[in-house]
Amino acid sequence: MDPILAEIYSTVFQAAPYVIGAYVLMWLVLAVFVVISVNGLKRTEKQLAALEEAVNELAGKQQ
Amino acid sequence: MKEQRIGWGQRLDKIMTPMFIAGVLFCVVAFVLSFTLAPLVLGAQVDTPALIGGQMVTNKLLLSQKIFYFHMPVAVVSMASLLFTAVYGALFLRSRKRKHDIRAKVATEIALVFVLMTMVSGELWERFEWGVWWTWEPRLTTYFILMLLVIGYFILRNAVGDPERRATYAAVFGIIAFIDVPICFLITRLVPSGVHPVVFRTDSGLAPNMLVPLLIAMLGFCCIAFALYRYRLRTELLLARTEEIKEQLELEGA
Amino acid sequence: MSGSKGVSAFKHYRILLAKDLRQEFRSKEMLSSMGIYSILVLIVFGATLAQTSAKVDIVQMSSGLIWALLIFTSLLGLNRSFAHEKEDAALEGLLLVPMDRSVIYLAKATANLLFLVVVELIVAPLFYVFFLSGSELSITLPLVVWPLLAGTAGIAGIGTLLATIAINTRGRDVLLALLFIPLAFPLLYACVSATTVAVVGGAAIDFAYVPALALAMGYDIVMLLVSWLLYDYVVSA
Amino acid sequence: MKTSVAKTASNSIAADQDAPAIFVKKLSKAFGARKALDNVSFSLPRGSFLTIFGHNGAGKSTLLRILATLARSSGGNAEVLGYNLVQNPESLRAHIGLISHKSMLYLDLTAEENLLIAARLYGVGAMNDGDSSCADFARGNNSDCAARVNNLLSAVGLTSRRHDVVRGFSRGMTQRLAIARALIHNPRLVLLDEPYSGLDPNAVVVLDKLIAEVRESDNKRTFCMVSHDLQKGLQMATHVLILERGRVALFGERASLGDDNISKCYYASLGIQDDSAKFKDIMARPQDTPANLKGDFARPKDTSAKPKDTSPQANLSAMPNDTSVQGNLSANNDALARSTSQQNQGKEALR
Repeated sequence: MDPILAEIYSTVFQAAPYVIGAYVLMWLVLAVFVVISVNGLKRTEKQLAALEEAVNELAGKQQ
Repeated sequence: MKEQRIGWGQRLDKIMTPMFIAGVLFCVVAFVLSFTLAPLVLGAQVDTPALIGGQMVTNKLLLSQKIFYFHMPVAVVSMASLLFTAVYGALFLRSRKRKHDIRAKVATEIALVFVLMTMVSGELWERFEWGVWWTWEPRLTTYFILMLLVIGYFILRNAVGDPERRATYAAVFGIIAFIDVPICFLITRLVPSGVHPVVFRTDSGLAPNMLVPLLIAMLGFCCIAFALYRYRLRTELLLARTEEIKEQLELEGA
Repeated sequence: MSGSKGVSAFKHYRILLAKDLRQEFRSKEMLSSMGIYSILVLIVFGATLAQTSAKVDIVQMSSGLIWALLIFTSLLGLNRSFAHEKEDAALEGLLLVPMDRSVIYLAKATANLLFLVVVELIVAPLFYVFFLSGSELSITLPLVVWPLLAGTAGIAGIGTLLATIAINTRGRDVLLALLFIPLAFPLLYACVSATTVAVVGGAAIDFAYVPALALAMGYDIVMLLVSWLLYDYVVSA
Repeated sequence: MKTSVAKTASNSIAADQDAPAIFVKKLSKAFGARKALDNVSFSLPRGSFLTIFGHNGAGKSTLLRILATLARSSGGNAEVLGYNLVQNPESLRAHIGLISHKSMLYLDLTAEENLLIAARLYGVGAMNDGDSSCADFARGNNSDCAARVNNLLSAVGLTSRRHDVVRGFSRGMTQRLAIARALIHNPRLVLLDEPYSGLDPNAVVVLDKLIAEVRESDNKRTFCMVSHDLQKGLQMATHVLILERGRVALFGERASLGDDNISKCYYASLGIQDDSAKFKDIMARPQDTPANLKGDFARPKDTSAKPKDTSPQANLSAMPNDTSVQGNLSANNDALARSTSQQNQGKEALR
């Protein structure tokens, strides 16, 4: 790596961790949000199932 | 709260997951292009030029600028979702319908996620550019204020008990926050604060081959944002529906 | 904007403003609490700045300090401003009157503005005596009045609306501060810049003072207009 | 003290004279899950005294606040004193007086100041004799306001305490001053939101006398009172409205309904003498261990694996999107409503 090239690319190596860090963190934030919303939907569906049972129970009792 | 728009709602839900995948793909393409197609931005002058790949290179090449290709689209998307918050807030104030309030809340959630992404990328970029963890530089302060406003929005929502009052306060605060952001954007630039030279980034004039990855990334993040919005919205509407049933079941004494 | 039977909105405004002033004059609750609080803050500033070596240029920092003091004092005052209305639901009594409800906003904002100005009249000289008596100040010092006024108007304007929201929520004063400071940040940013230029003087006075002041006033106009339009929804919620 | 509340010389013309005082049609108030009011309809002639009963959360206060233009209805419409409640509530406010257990007074101001401010806000002087408007503050010739204020102060017996700050008043005196404030602009419709709550016995007597007096003073004035106390509520009522879970359980003239019928429906709506087996059964077994009790309320845990039937309830768990979900569930709700309307669970009484 002759000195001129080294100088031209000098900032590249120092910047590399920050660039990688930036991209990784960004995707991380997105991934966390996706996970939270998926869990949210699952929890809602669980409640829905519980309600469905209640409805069946009542419907059963009526007939 | 019956949902009248039968057709429209279903169609949007159907295209939700493909939209998300398309968005991610676009971002990956943009990521690759930003490293291959777009040249490294020229940094400081180098005393002896060198021949690299058939081109005379006279400046240091800056890698840190690569963050820009994701930082800018994410920031724009966060502004857009805050716009949705304000629009749905205004709609709620006029119609008093709960569905507008739910949409405003979900739009603000998306805004929060994208503001966090903007802050993260902006922060690391600043860290390398200025070498310090925080500077009162106009762009960074504006996003920080935007983040505080969005967090304040959610804390306000949790602090109010009565659902209608909560919706009204959230709508009003959403509108004011949306108006405050451009003002903050403007004032932090135009006020000639002696301590900090106002740096106008040269990134506005982009070479075409730098523009391509930027636009693709923008498109990608818009798709992702929309897909997440629909997903969260469906969950919230479902949740509202289950509460309604619970209320009725309880009333009927089940 | 006509109230019932010839009672014009301006009259409603005057009646409500007179009511606020009379209440404050009698109970002196807001003025005393804000006045004492700001003097305490001055003492804290004193403690923090006393040990600094001569190197610290107090003149440059003075406007920043005074604005910090003003922001937190006004937060305290804004929290109290709706205490009278909240007590025994007096606000609902006002909502029953056949008048345009944003008049309540204008009256309360003006009252808050007047109280803040009174506190500033007490605190500014004290601040000068405590910190700036030693150093020489530029002749443009009196120009400080305009940014102070513009800033206080903005604080009173946006603060009154947020106080109306915060009074009906749990954790009121924390919430008011949390909502108020990010919203008032641009105003603070512009006012501090204008005040610093006025205090320090020098060449910056001609190119920096007017734009900063103009921006602060622009902020006031926009925010007061928006708050005035949205107030009916907030107070009737 | 027998000075009657000032009769107004020129009766301010409401929209039109013979329209019913309150005409409510399918009024509803719902935000998301909670249905505070569910298409309430009734019509109240002028000069009558309506008392509204109902269990906690039946929507009594919500209805009153909507009539007082303090809250907004989400459906249906209402005409009060000829004014449409939804289109122009503002002009209606000039003819409404609200007395609630909260006095709506400024505690740091004196009795007289409170009334003067109210009088000026309502433009009382202007209303009485048209020309000299309730004088502008600066000129200070608020003679007609002052006259009206003095008159009211003597009517409620607070003349001696007119210069005292309201904070020092007893609950009864504050309530009387609140009534004076509510009547300052001689409203055509007086709304009372549980005025007796928190009053000591002699204050109650004074309040009764005052309300009776106000009723005599103008037989065209309409009253609407929300009350928990059946006996006190019925005492002056000409009409009765009983709300149950936001719906009208009973409405009509007291004379035609008959007091015993009203009280039966009143207690039924409260769900106290409820004879449903389950409710009695639980109360009858005090010595039960909590675990056992919990069993009754908790959902049966070990539900056997359900065969995948295709009855309407089943596709609840199918992948719902926001629209089809409403379709199926509303079908079930009607089923629920039909099945349990007669079986009146005493859940509320337990709460």
